[in-house]
Amino acid sequence: MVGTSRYGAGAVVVALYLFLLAPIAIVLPLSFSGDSYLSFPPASWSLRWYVALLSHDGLTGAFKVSVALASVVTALALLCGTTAAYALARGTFRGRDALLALFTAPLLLPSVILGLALLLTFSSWGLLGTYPGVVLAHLVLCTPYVVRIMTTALATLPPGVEDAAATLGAAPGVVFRRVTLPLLLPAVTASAVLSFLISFDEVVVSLFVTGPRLVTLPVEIFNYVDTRTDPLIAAVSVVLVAGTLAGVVLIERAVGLRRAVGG
Amino acid sequence: MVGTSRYGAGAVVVALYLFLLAPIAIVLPLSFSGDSYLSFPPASWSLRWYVALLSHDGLTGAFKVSVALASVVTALALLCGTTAAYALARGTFRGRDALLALFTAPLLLPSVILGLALLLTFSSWGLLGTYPGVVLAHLVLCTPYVVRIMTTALATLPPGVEDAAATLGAAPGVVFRRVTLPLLLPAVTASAVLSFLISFDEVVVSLFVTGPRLVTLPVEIFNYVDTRTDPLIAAVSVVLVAGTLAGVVLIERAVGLRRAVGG
Amino acid sequence: MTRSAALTLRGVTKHFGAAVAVDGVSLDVAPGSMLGLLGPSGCGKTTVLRAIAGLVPVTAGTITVDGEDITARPPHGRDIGLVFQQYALFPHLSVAANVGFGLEMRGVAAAERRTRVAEALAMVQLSGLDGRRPRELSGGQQQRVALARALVIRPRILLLDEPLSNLDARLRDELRVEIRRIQQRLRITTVFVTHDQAEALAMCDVVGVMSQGRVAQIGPPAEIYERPVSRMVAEFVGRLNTWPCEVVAPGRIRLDGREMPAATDGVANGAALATIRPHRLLLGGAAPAGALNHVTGQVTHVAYVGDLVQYHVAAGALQLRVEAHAARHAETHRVGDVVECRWWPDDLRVFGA
Amino acid sequence: MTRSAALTLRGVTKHFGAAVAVDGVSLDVAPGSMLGLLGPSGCGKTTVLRAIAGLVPVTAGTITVDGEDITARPPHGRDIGLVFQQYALFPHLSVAANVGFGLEMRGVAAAERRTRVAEALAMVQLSGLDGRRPRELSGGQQQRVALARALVIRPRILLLDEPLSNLDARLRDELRVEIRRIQQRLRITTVFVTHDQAEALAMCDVVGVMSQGRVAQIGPPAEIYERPVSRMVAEFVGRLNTWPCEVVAPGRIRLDGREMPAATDGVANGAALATIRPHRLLLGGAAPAGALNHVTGQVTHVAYVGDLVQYHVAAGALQLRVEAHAARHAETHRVGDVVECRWWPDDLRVFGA
Repeated sequence: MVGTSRYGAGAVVVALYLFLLAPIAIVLPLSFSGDSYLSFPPASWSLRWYVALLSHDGLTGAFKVSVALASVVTALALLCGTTAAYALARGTFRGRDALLALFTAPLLLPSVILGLALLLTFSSWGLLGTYPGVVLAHLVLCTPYVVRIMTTALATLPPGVEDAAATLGAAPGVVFRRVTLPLLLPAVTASAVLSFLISFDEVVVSLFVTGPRLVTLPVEIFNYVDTRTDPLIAAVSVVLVAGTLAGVVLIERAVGLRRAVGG
Repeated sequence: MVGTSRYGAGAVVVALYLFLLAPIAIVLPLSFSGDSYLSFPPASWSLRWYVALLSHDGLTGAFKVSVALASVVTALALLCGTTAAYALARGTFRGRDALLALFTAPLLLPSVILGLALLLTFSSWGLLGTYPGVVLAHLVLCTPYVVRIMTTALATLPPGVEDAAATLGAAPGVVFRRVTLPLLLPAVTASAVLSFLISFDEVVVSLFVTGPRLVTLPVEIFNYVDTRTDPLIAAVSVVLVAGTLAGVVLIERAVGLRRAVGG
Repeated sequence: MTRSAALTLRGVTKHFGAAVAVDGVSLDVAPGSMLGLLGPSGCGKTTVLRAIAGLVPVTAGTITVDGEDITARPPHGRDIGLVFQQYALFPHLSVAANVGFGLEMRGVAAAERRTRVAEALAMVQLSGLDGRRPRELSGGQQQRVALARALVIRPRILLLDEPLSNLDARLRDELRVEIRRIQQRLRITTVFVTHDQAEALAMCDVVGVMSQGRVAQIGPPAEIYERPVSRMVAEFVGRLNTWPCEVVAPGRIRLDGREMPAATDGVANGAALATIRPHRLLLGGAAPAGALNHVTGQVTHVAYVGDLVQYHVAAGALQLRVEAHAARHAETHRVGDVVECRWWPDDLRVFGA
Repeated sequence: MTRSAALTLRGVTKHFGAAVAVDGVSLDVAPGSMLGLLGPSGCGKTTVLRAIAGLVPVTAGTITVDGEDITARPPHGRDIGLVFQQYALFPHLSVAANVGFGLEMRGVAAAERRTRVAEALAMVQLSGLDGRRPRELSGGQQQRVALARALVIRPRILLLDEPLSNLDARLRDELRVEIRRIQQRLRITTVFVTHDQAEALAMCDVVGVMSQGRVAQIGPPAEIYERPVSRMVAEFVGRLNTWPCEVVAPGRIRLDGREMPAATDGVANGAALATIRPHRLLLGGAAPAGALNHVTGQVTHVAYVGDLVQYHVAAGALQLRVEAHAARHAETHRVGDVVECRWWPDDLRVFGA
């Protein structure tokens, strides 16, 4: 209520968060270390670990695997998720609300449970350890986000614009192409970025479904860290953080961060 | 636009989602299997795998470790997150919006990055492989959710009620205790449940920070699955899903699922 | 510029599940005239409008324009202009592209399109704003663009769905006059939906008052206001005193123990409700001499509203709400004054209780 | 029941960062009277109210109640009742607990609390609803509870922050009268903030019109309406015709080429604006004979609004908006009629351009 207590609380918050977020700030200097081992602050500075990263076949190969997987998953998630969201937003069929709840359910299911469930199912379907199996597993993780963002976007379309286009002589297909789709574009972008990031980062479910056979970037990083800890890892972190930030900025531009993350 | 195409889209959605969510539905019958190995549908039915689960020392021990960890983390996350949210919602200090963005940032950071960053930092702070280190790592994951839910709850308090209480003669402390807190209670419940679930389910960051030394339930499940796959795993899944569902129902009752997950 | 078309609805009915939104509405709108559909929210007026536009498929009934049955046509084949309460402009298109959208759909060549868009924008006094985005315009300007967009296609029928209710009072007054002028100049058959009785009475040639999915009364504004067929209509179109009374004979009632003449129009003998508008009650010197009903009472509340003074008068068991024009030399009364209140017998309209 | 206190503001100023929300407002509210603060949104009226309640610390100036300086007191030590636009009831408490909250804070014993809560609820005609939750009540009922909650503590000052603007027209009319009755019965010093000029004029003893953080004019309703000090005040409190004119001598102007008398009150010779309210323009037979100004023009637009007929009349270069009371036997004019329009010279008020 009173100004001073507010500033007090503000200070507490700043301190608290500097502490919690310090790890990320420490990674950047570490990645430019010229040392052969981890030490903070580094004794010398260089770009050697970035160079080492580029020439590390395991990591660059795993990076390509992850990008390919995330791209396929994102394309499929957009297709399924947007169709579903459109049907949910425009439909008036029975059980619409139940379906929407079902759609958002995987968002709350712990990934260990999803992993277990998929492991058990896929073992009977013969999908275990296959590429389609991994794609399907990632799809279960990513599609709910697409559905959620697109449902929100459809619900917050300016009221009446589609009806207005229809009364002005636009057939349903034309309405979708000329009015609905352009207005949904930011949400489509946000969905795609988020979907890509989630798939790219996924570890737990992948491990359940394929074991360590499909070496995605997170798995390879795991393997690397398991054997040694050097500034190369800091360089990997910085590259990933930069990529993620670029994605976040894209989402922010497209729909606003808070709407995408929720809240 | 036309009724029939709506129903068509609806059917597509139902089919699509039955397919995506089928895994979870398959786990339940599997867990009541009487067989010694995974087969669907099971040849016979029994509760033997639930009995086996209860007498499996590794899993029950890991369960206790996870519950203890999640409880500590939840208590601390509530404390930090609520304080921060209150300061953010009521404060008018500079950099308020930047801080809020900072708070929600970990929500979007891939867990591999967080894991790496924490690994690097903790190694210089000597927190690597320690219990406080794991707690701190989980705190970084859980607190943003608490901040988000509480910030939203504070922002959506009925307008004027706190002012009304003040004009009626309530001092600031009394206003908080008699008006603000009771109205925030649902959000506090939701934050606690969500925080608990996230900590309970966390694998990646824990593995980075402690390696497999701290055997939480997900780690133990991992180890189990690595050696064999039998209906015991289905029983574990059902127990976890039931627990999660109970939590979700609590959140739903408290603040509504959609607000908690976002969207 | 536009052809004046006749719009006819016959038994139009719309069910949403078990709920009946519109229940057998029949209407005729003469070519070039403006019909106001007036009613409280939920009365079905907007559903009727959307049914005419083809945005809501009807459960039963027919809609014809110039004798042609359009009931089964999709909205994009109806040639009907619709202006929405929330403007519904395309936010990703410029003002010119918004207005030109309907022409583009009709395959009008770019050059002619430009001319006609410019004409339409001139008509709504927005020349020069072609390149703006809708979000750069004020609410009033956005609604003008929406009007231009609906009119530029020279629709057979113009539908207005509470087009003024998102605007502030001053702008509403202004746009009200402007819409009516444009409508009269183009002689375009128009249906105007509103919940604001002043708007409907002021703008429309014919007003239909709707209630619970049905048309309660339809007629010229003065008829609706002066000779409402029910207490609901009377209350909805203006302020009203309502007192219990007893009809003792056709044209005679007993009110607060006294017999007096009143307009009973077919109400059977027995308990009934007598109603009169506050401004038809004349206080003291303001009342002309003559064979008027009258009561004597005491002023209990006075409110000065600029061009109007509102009194509450207690006369026996009756509570009277009286409104007097705050004319320049009118005497004003104060709380506690004893006043005589008169009225013309046929201003006292009686409805069945 | 309540003690009537005097409220005084002296040079109250509030800055939000660089923005000046309230700029040196001085006011006196006599014990037991009701002051209306009227103004467009953003004029600072709500900030003044919140400053009086202590919810907004002032940048400069003093606020005194009965001579006692309360400027530095926190809101819970001011003994001032506040009723909010959005009701602001405690959703987790029953109606009785809401109303009793202030008494509880004052340590009133449970038994007395019960009696006083029951009294307060009876006063706002909500007896019997004690056990309900706020969400189970209608908007009007919620606002009555809020009023009871503010009054039950017998505050020295009652503040009302647009208490009626979330209610529909009918309810607003009703509650307006009721609030005024209660205020007069309790003789409680009251400040009523509103953007609705009819509300302020009808309810308050004194009206202050605010603009851009300052009080533009303060006085009894009739004075504000009949003798506004500026065009802004004149336009804000009612409809207005505004024409450019030239002041040729004190009390004489040239309007559309003709010289005529007008109320120029100190406006210097030269270009100015002549204003007159639409209902002070008298058409044809409605105008009494006498030394009136007059112009002859043609009716261009007629709108019937039930108890009122609005005309637009074009007379030379002048556009006249005329409002005539739709009296029972008044003649009505049609578009195209040539009419004579008269007015009393001192109804034509002139402001500097």
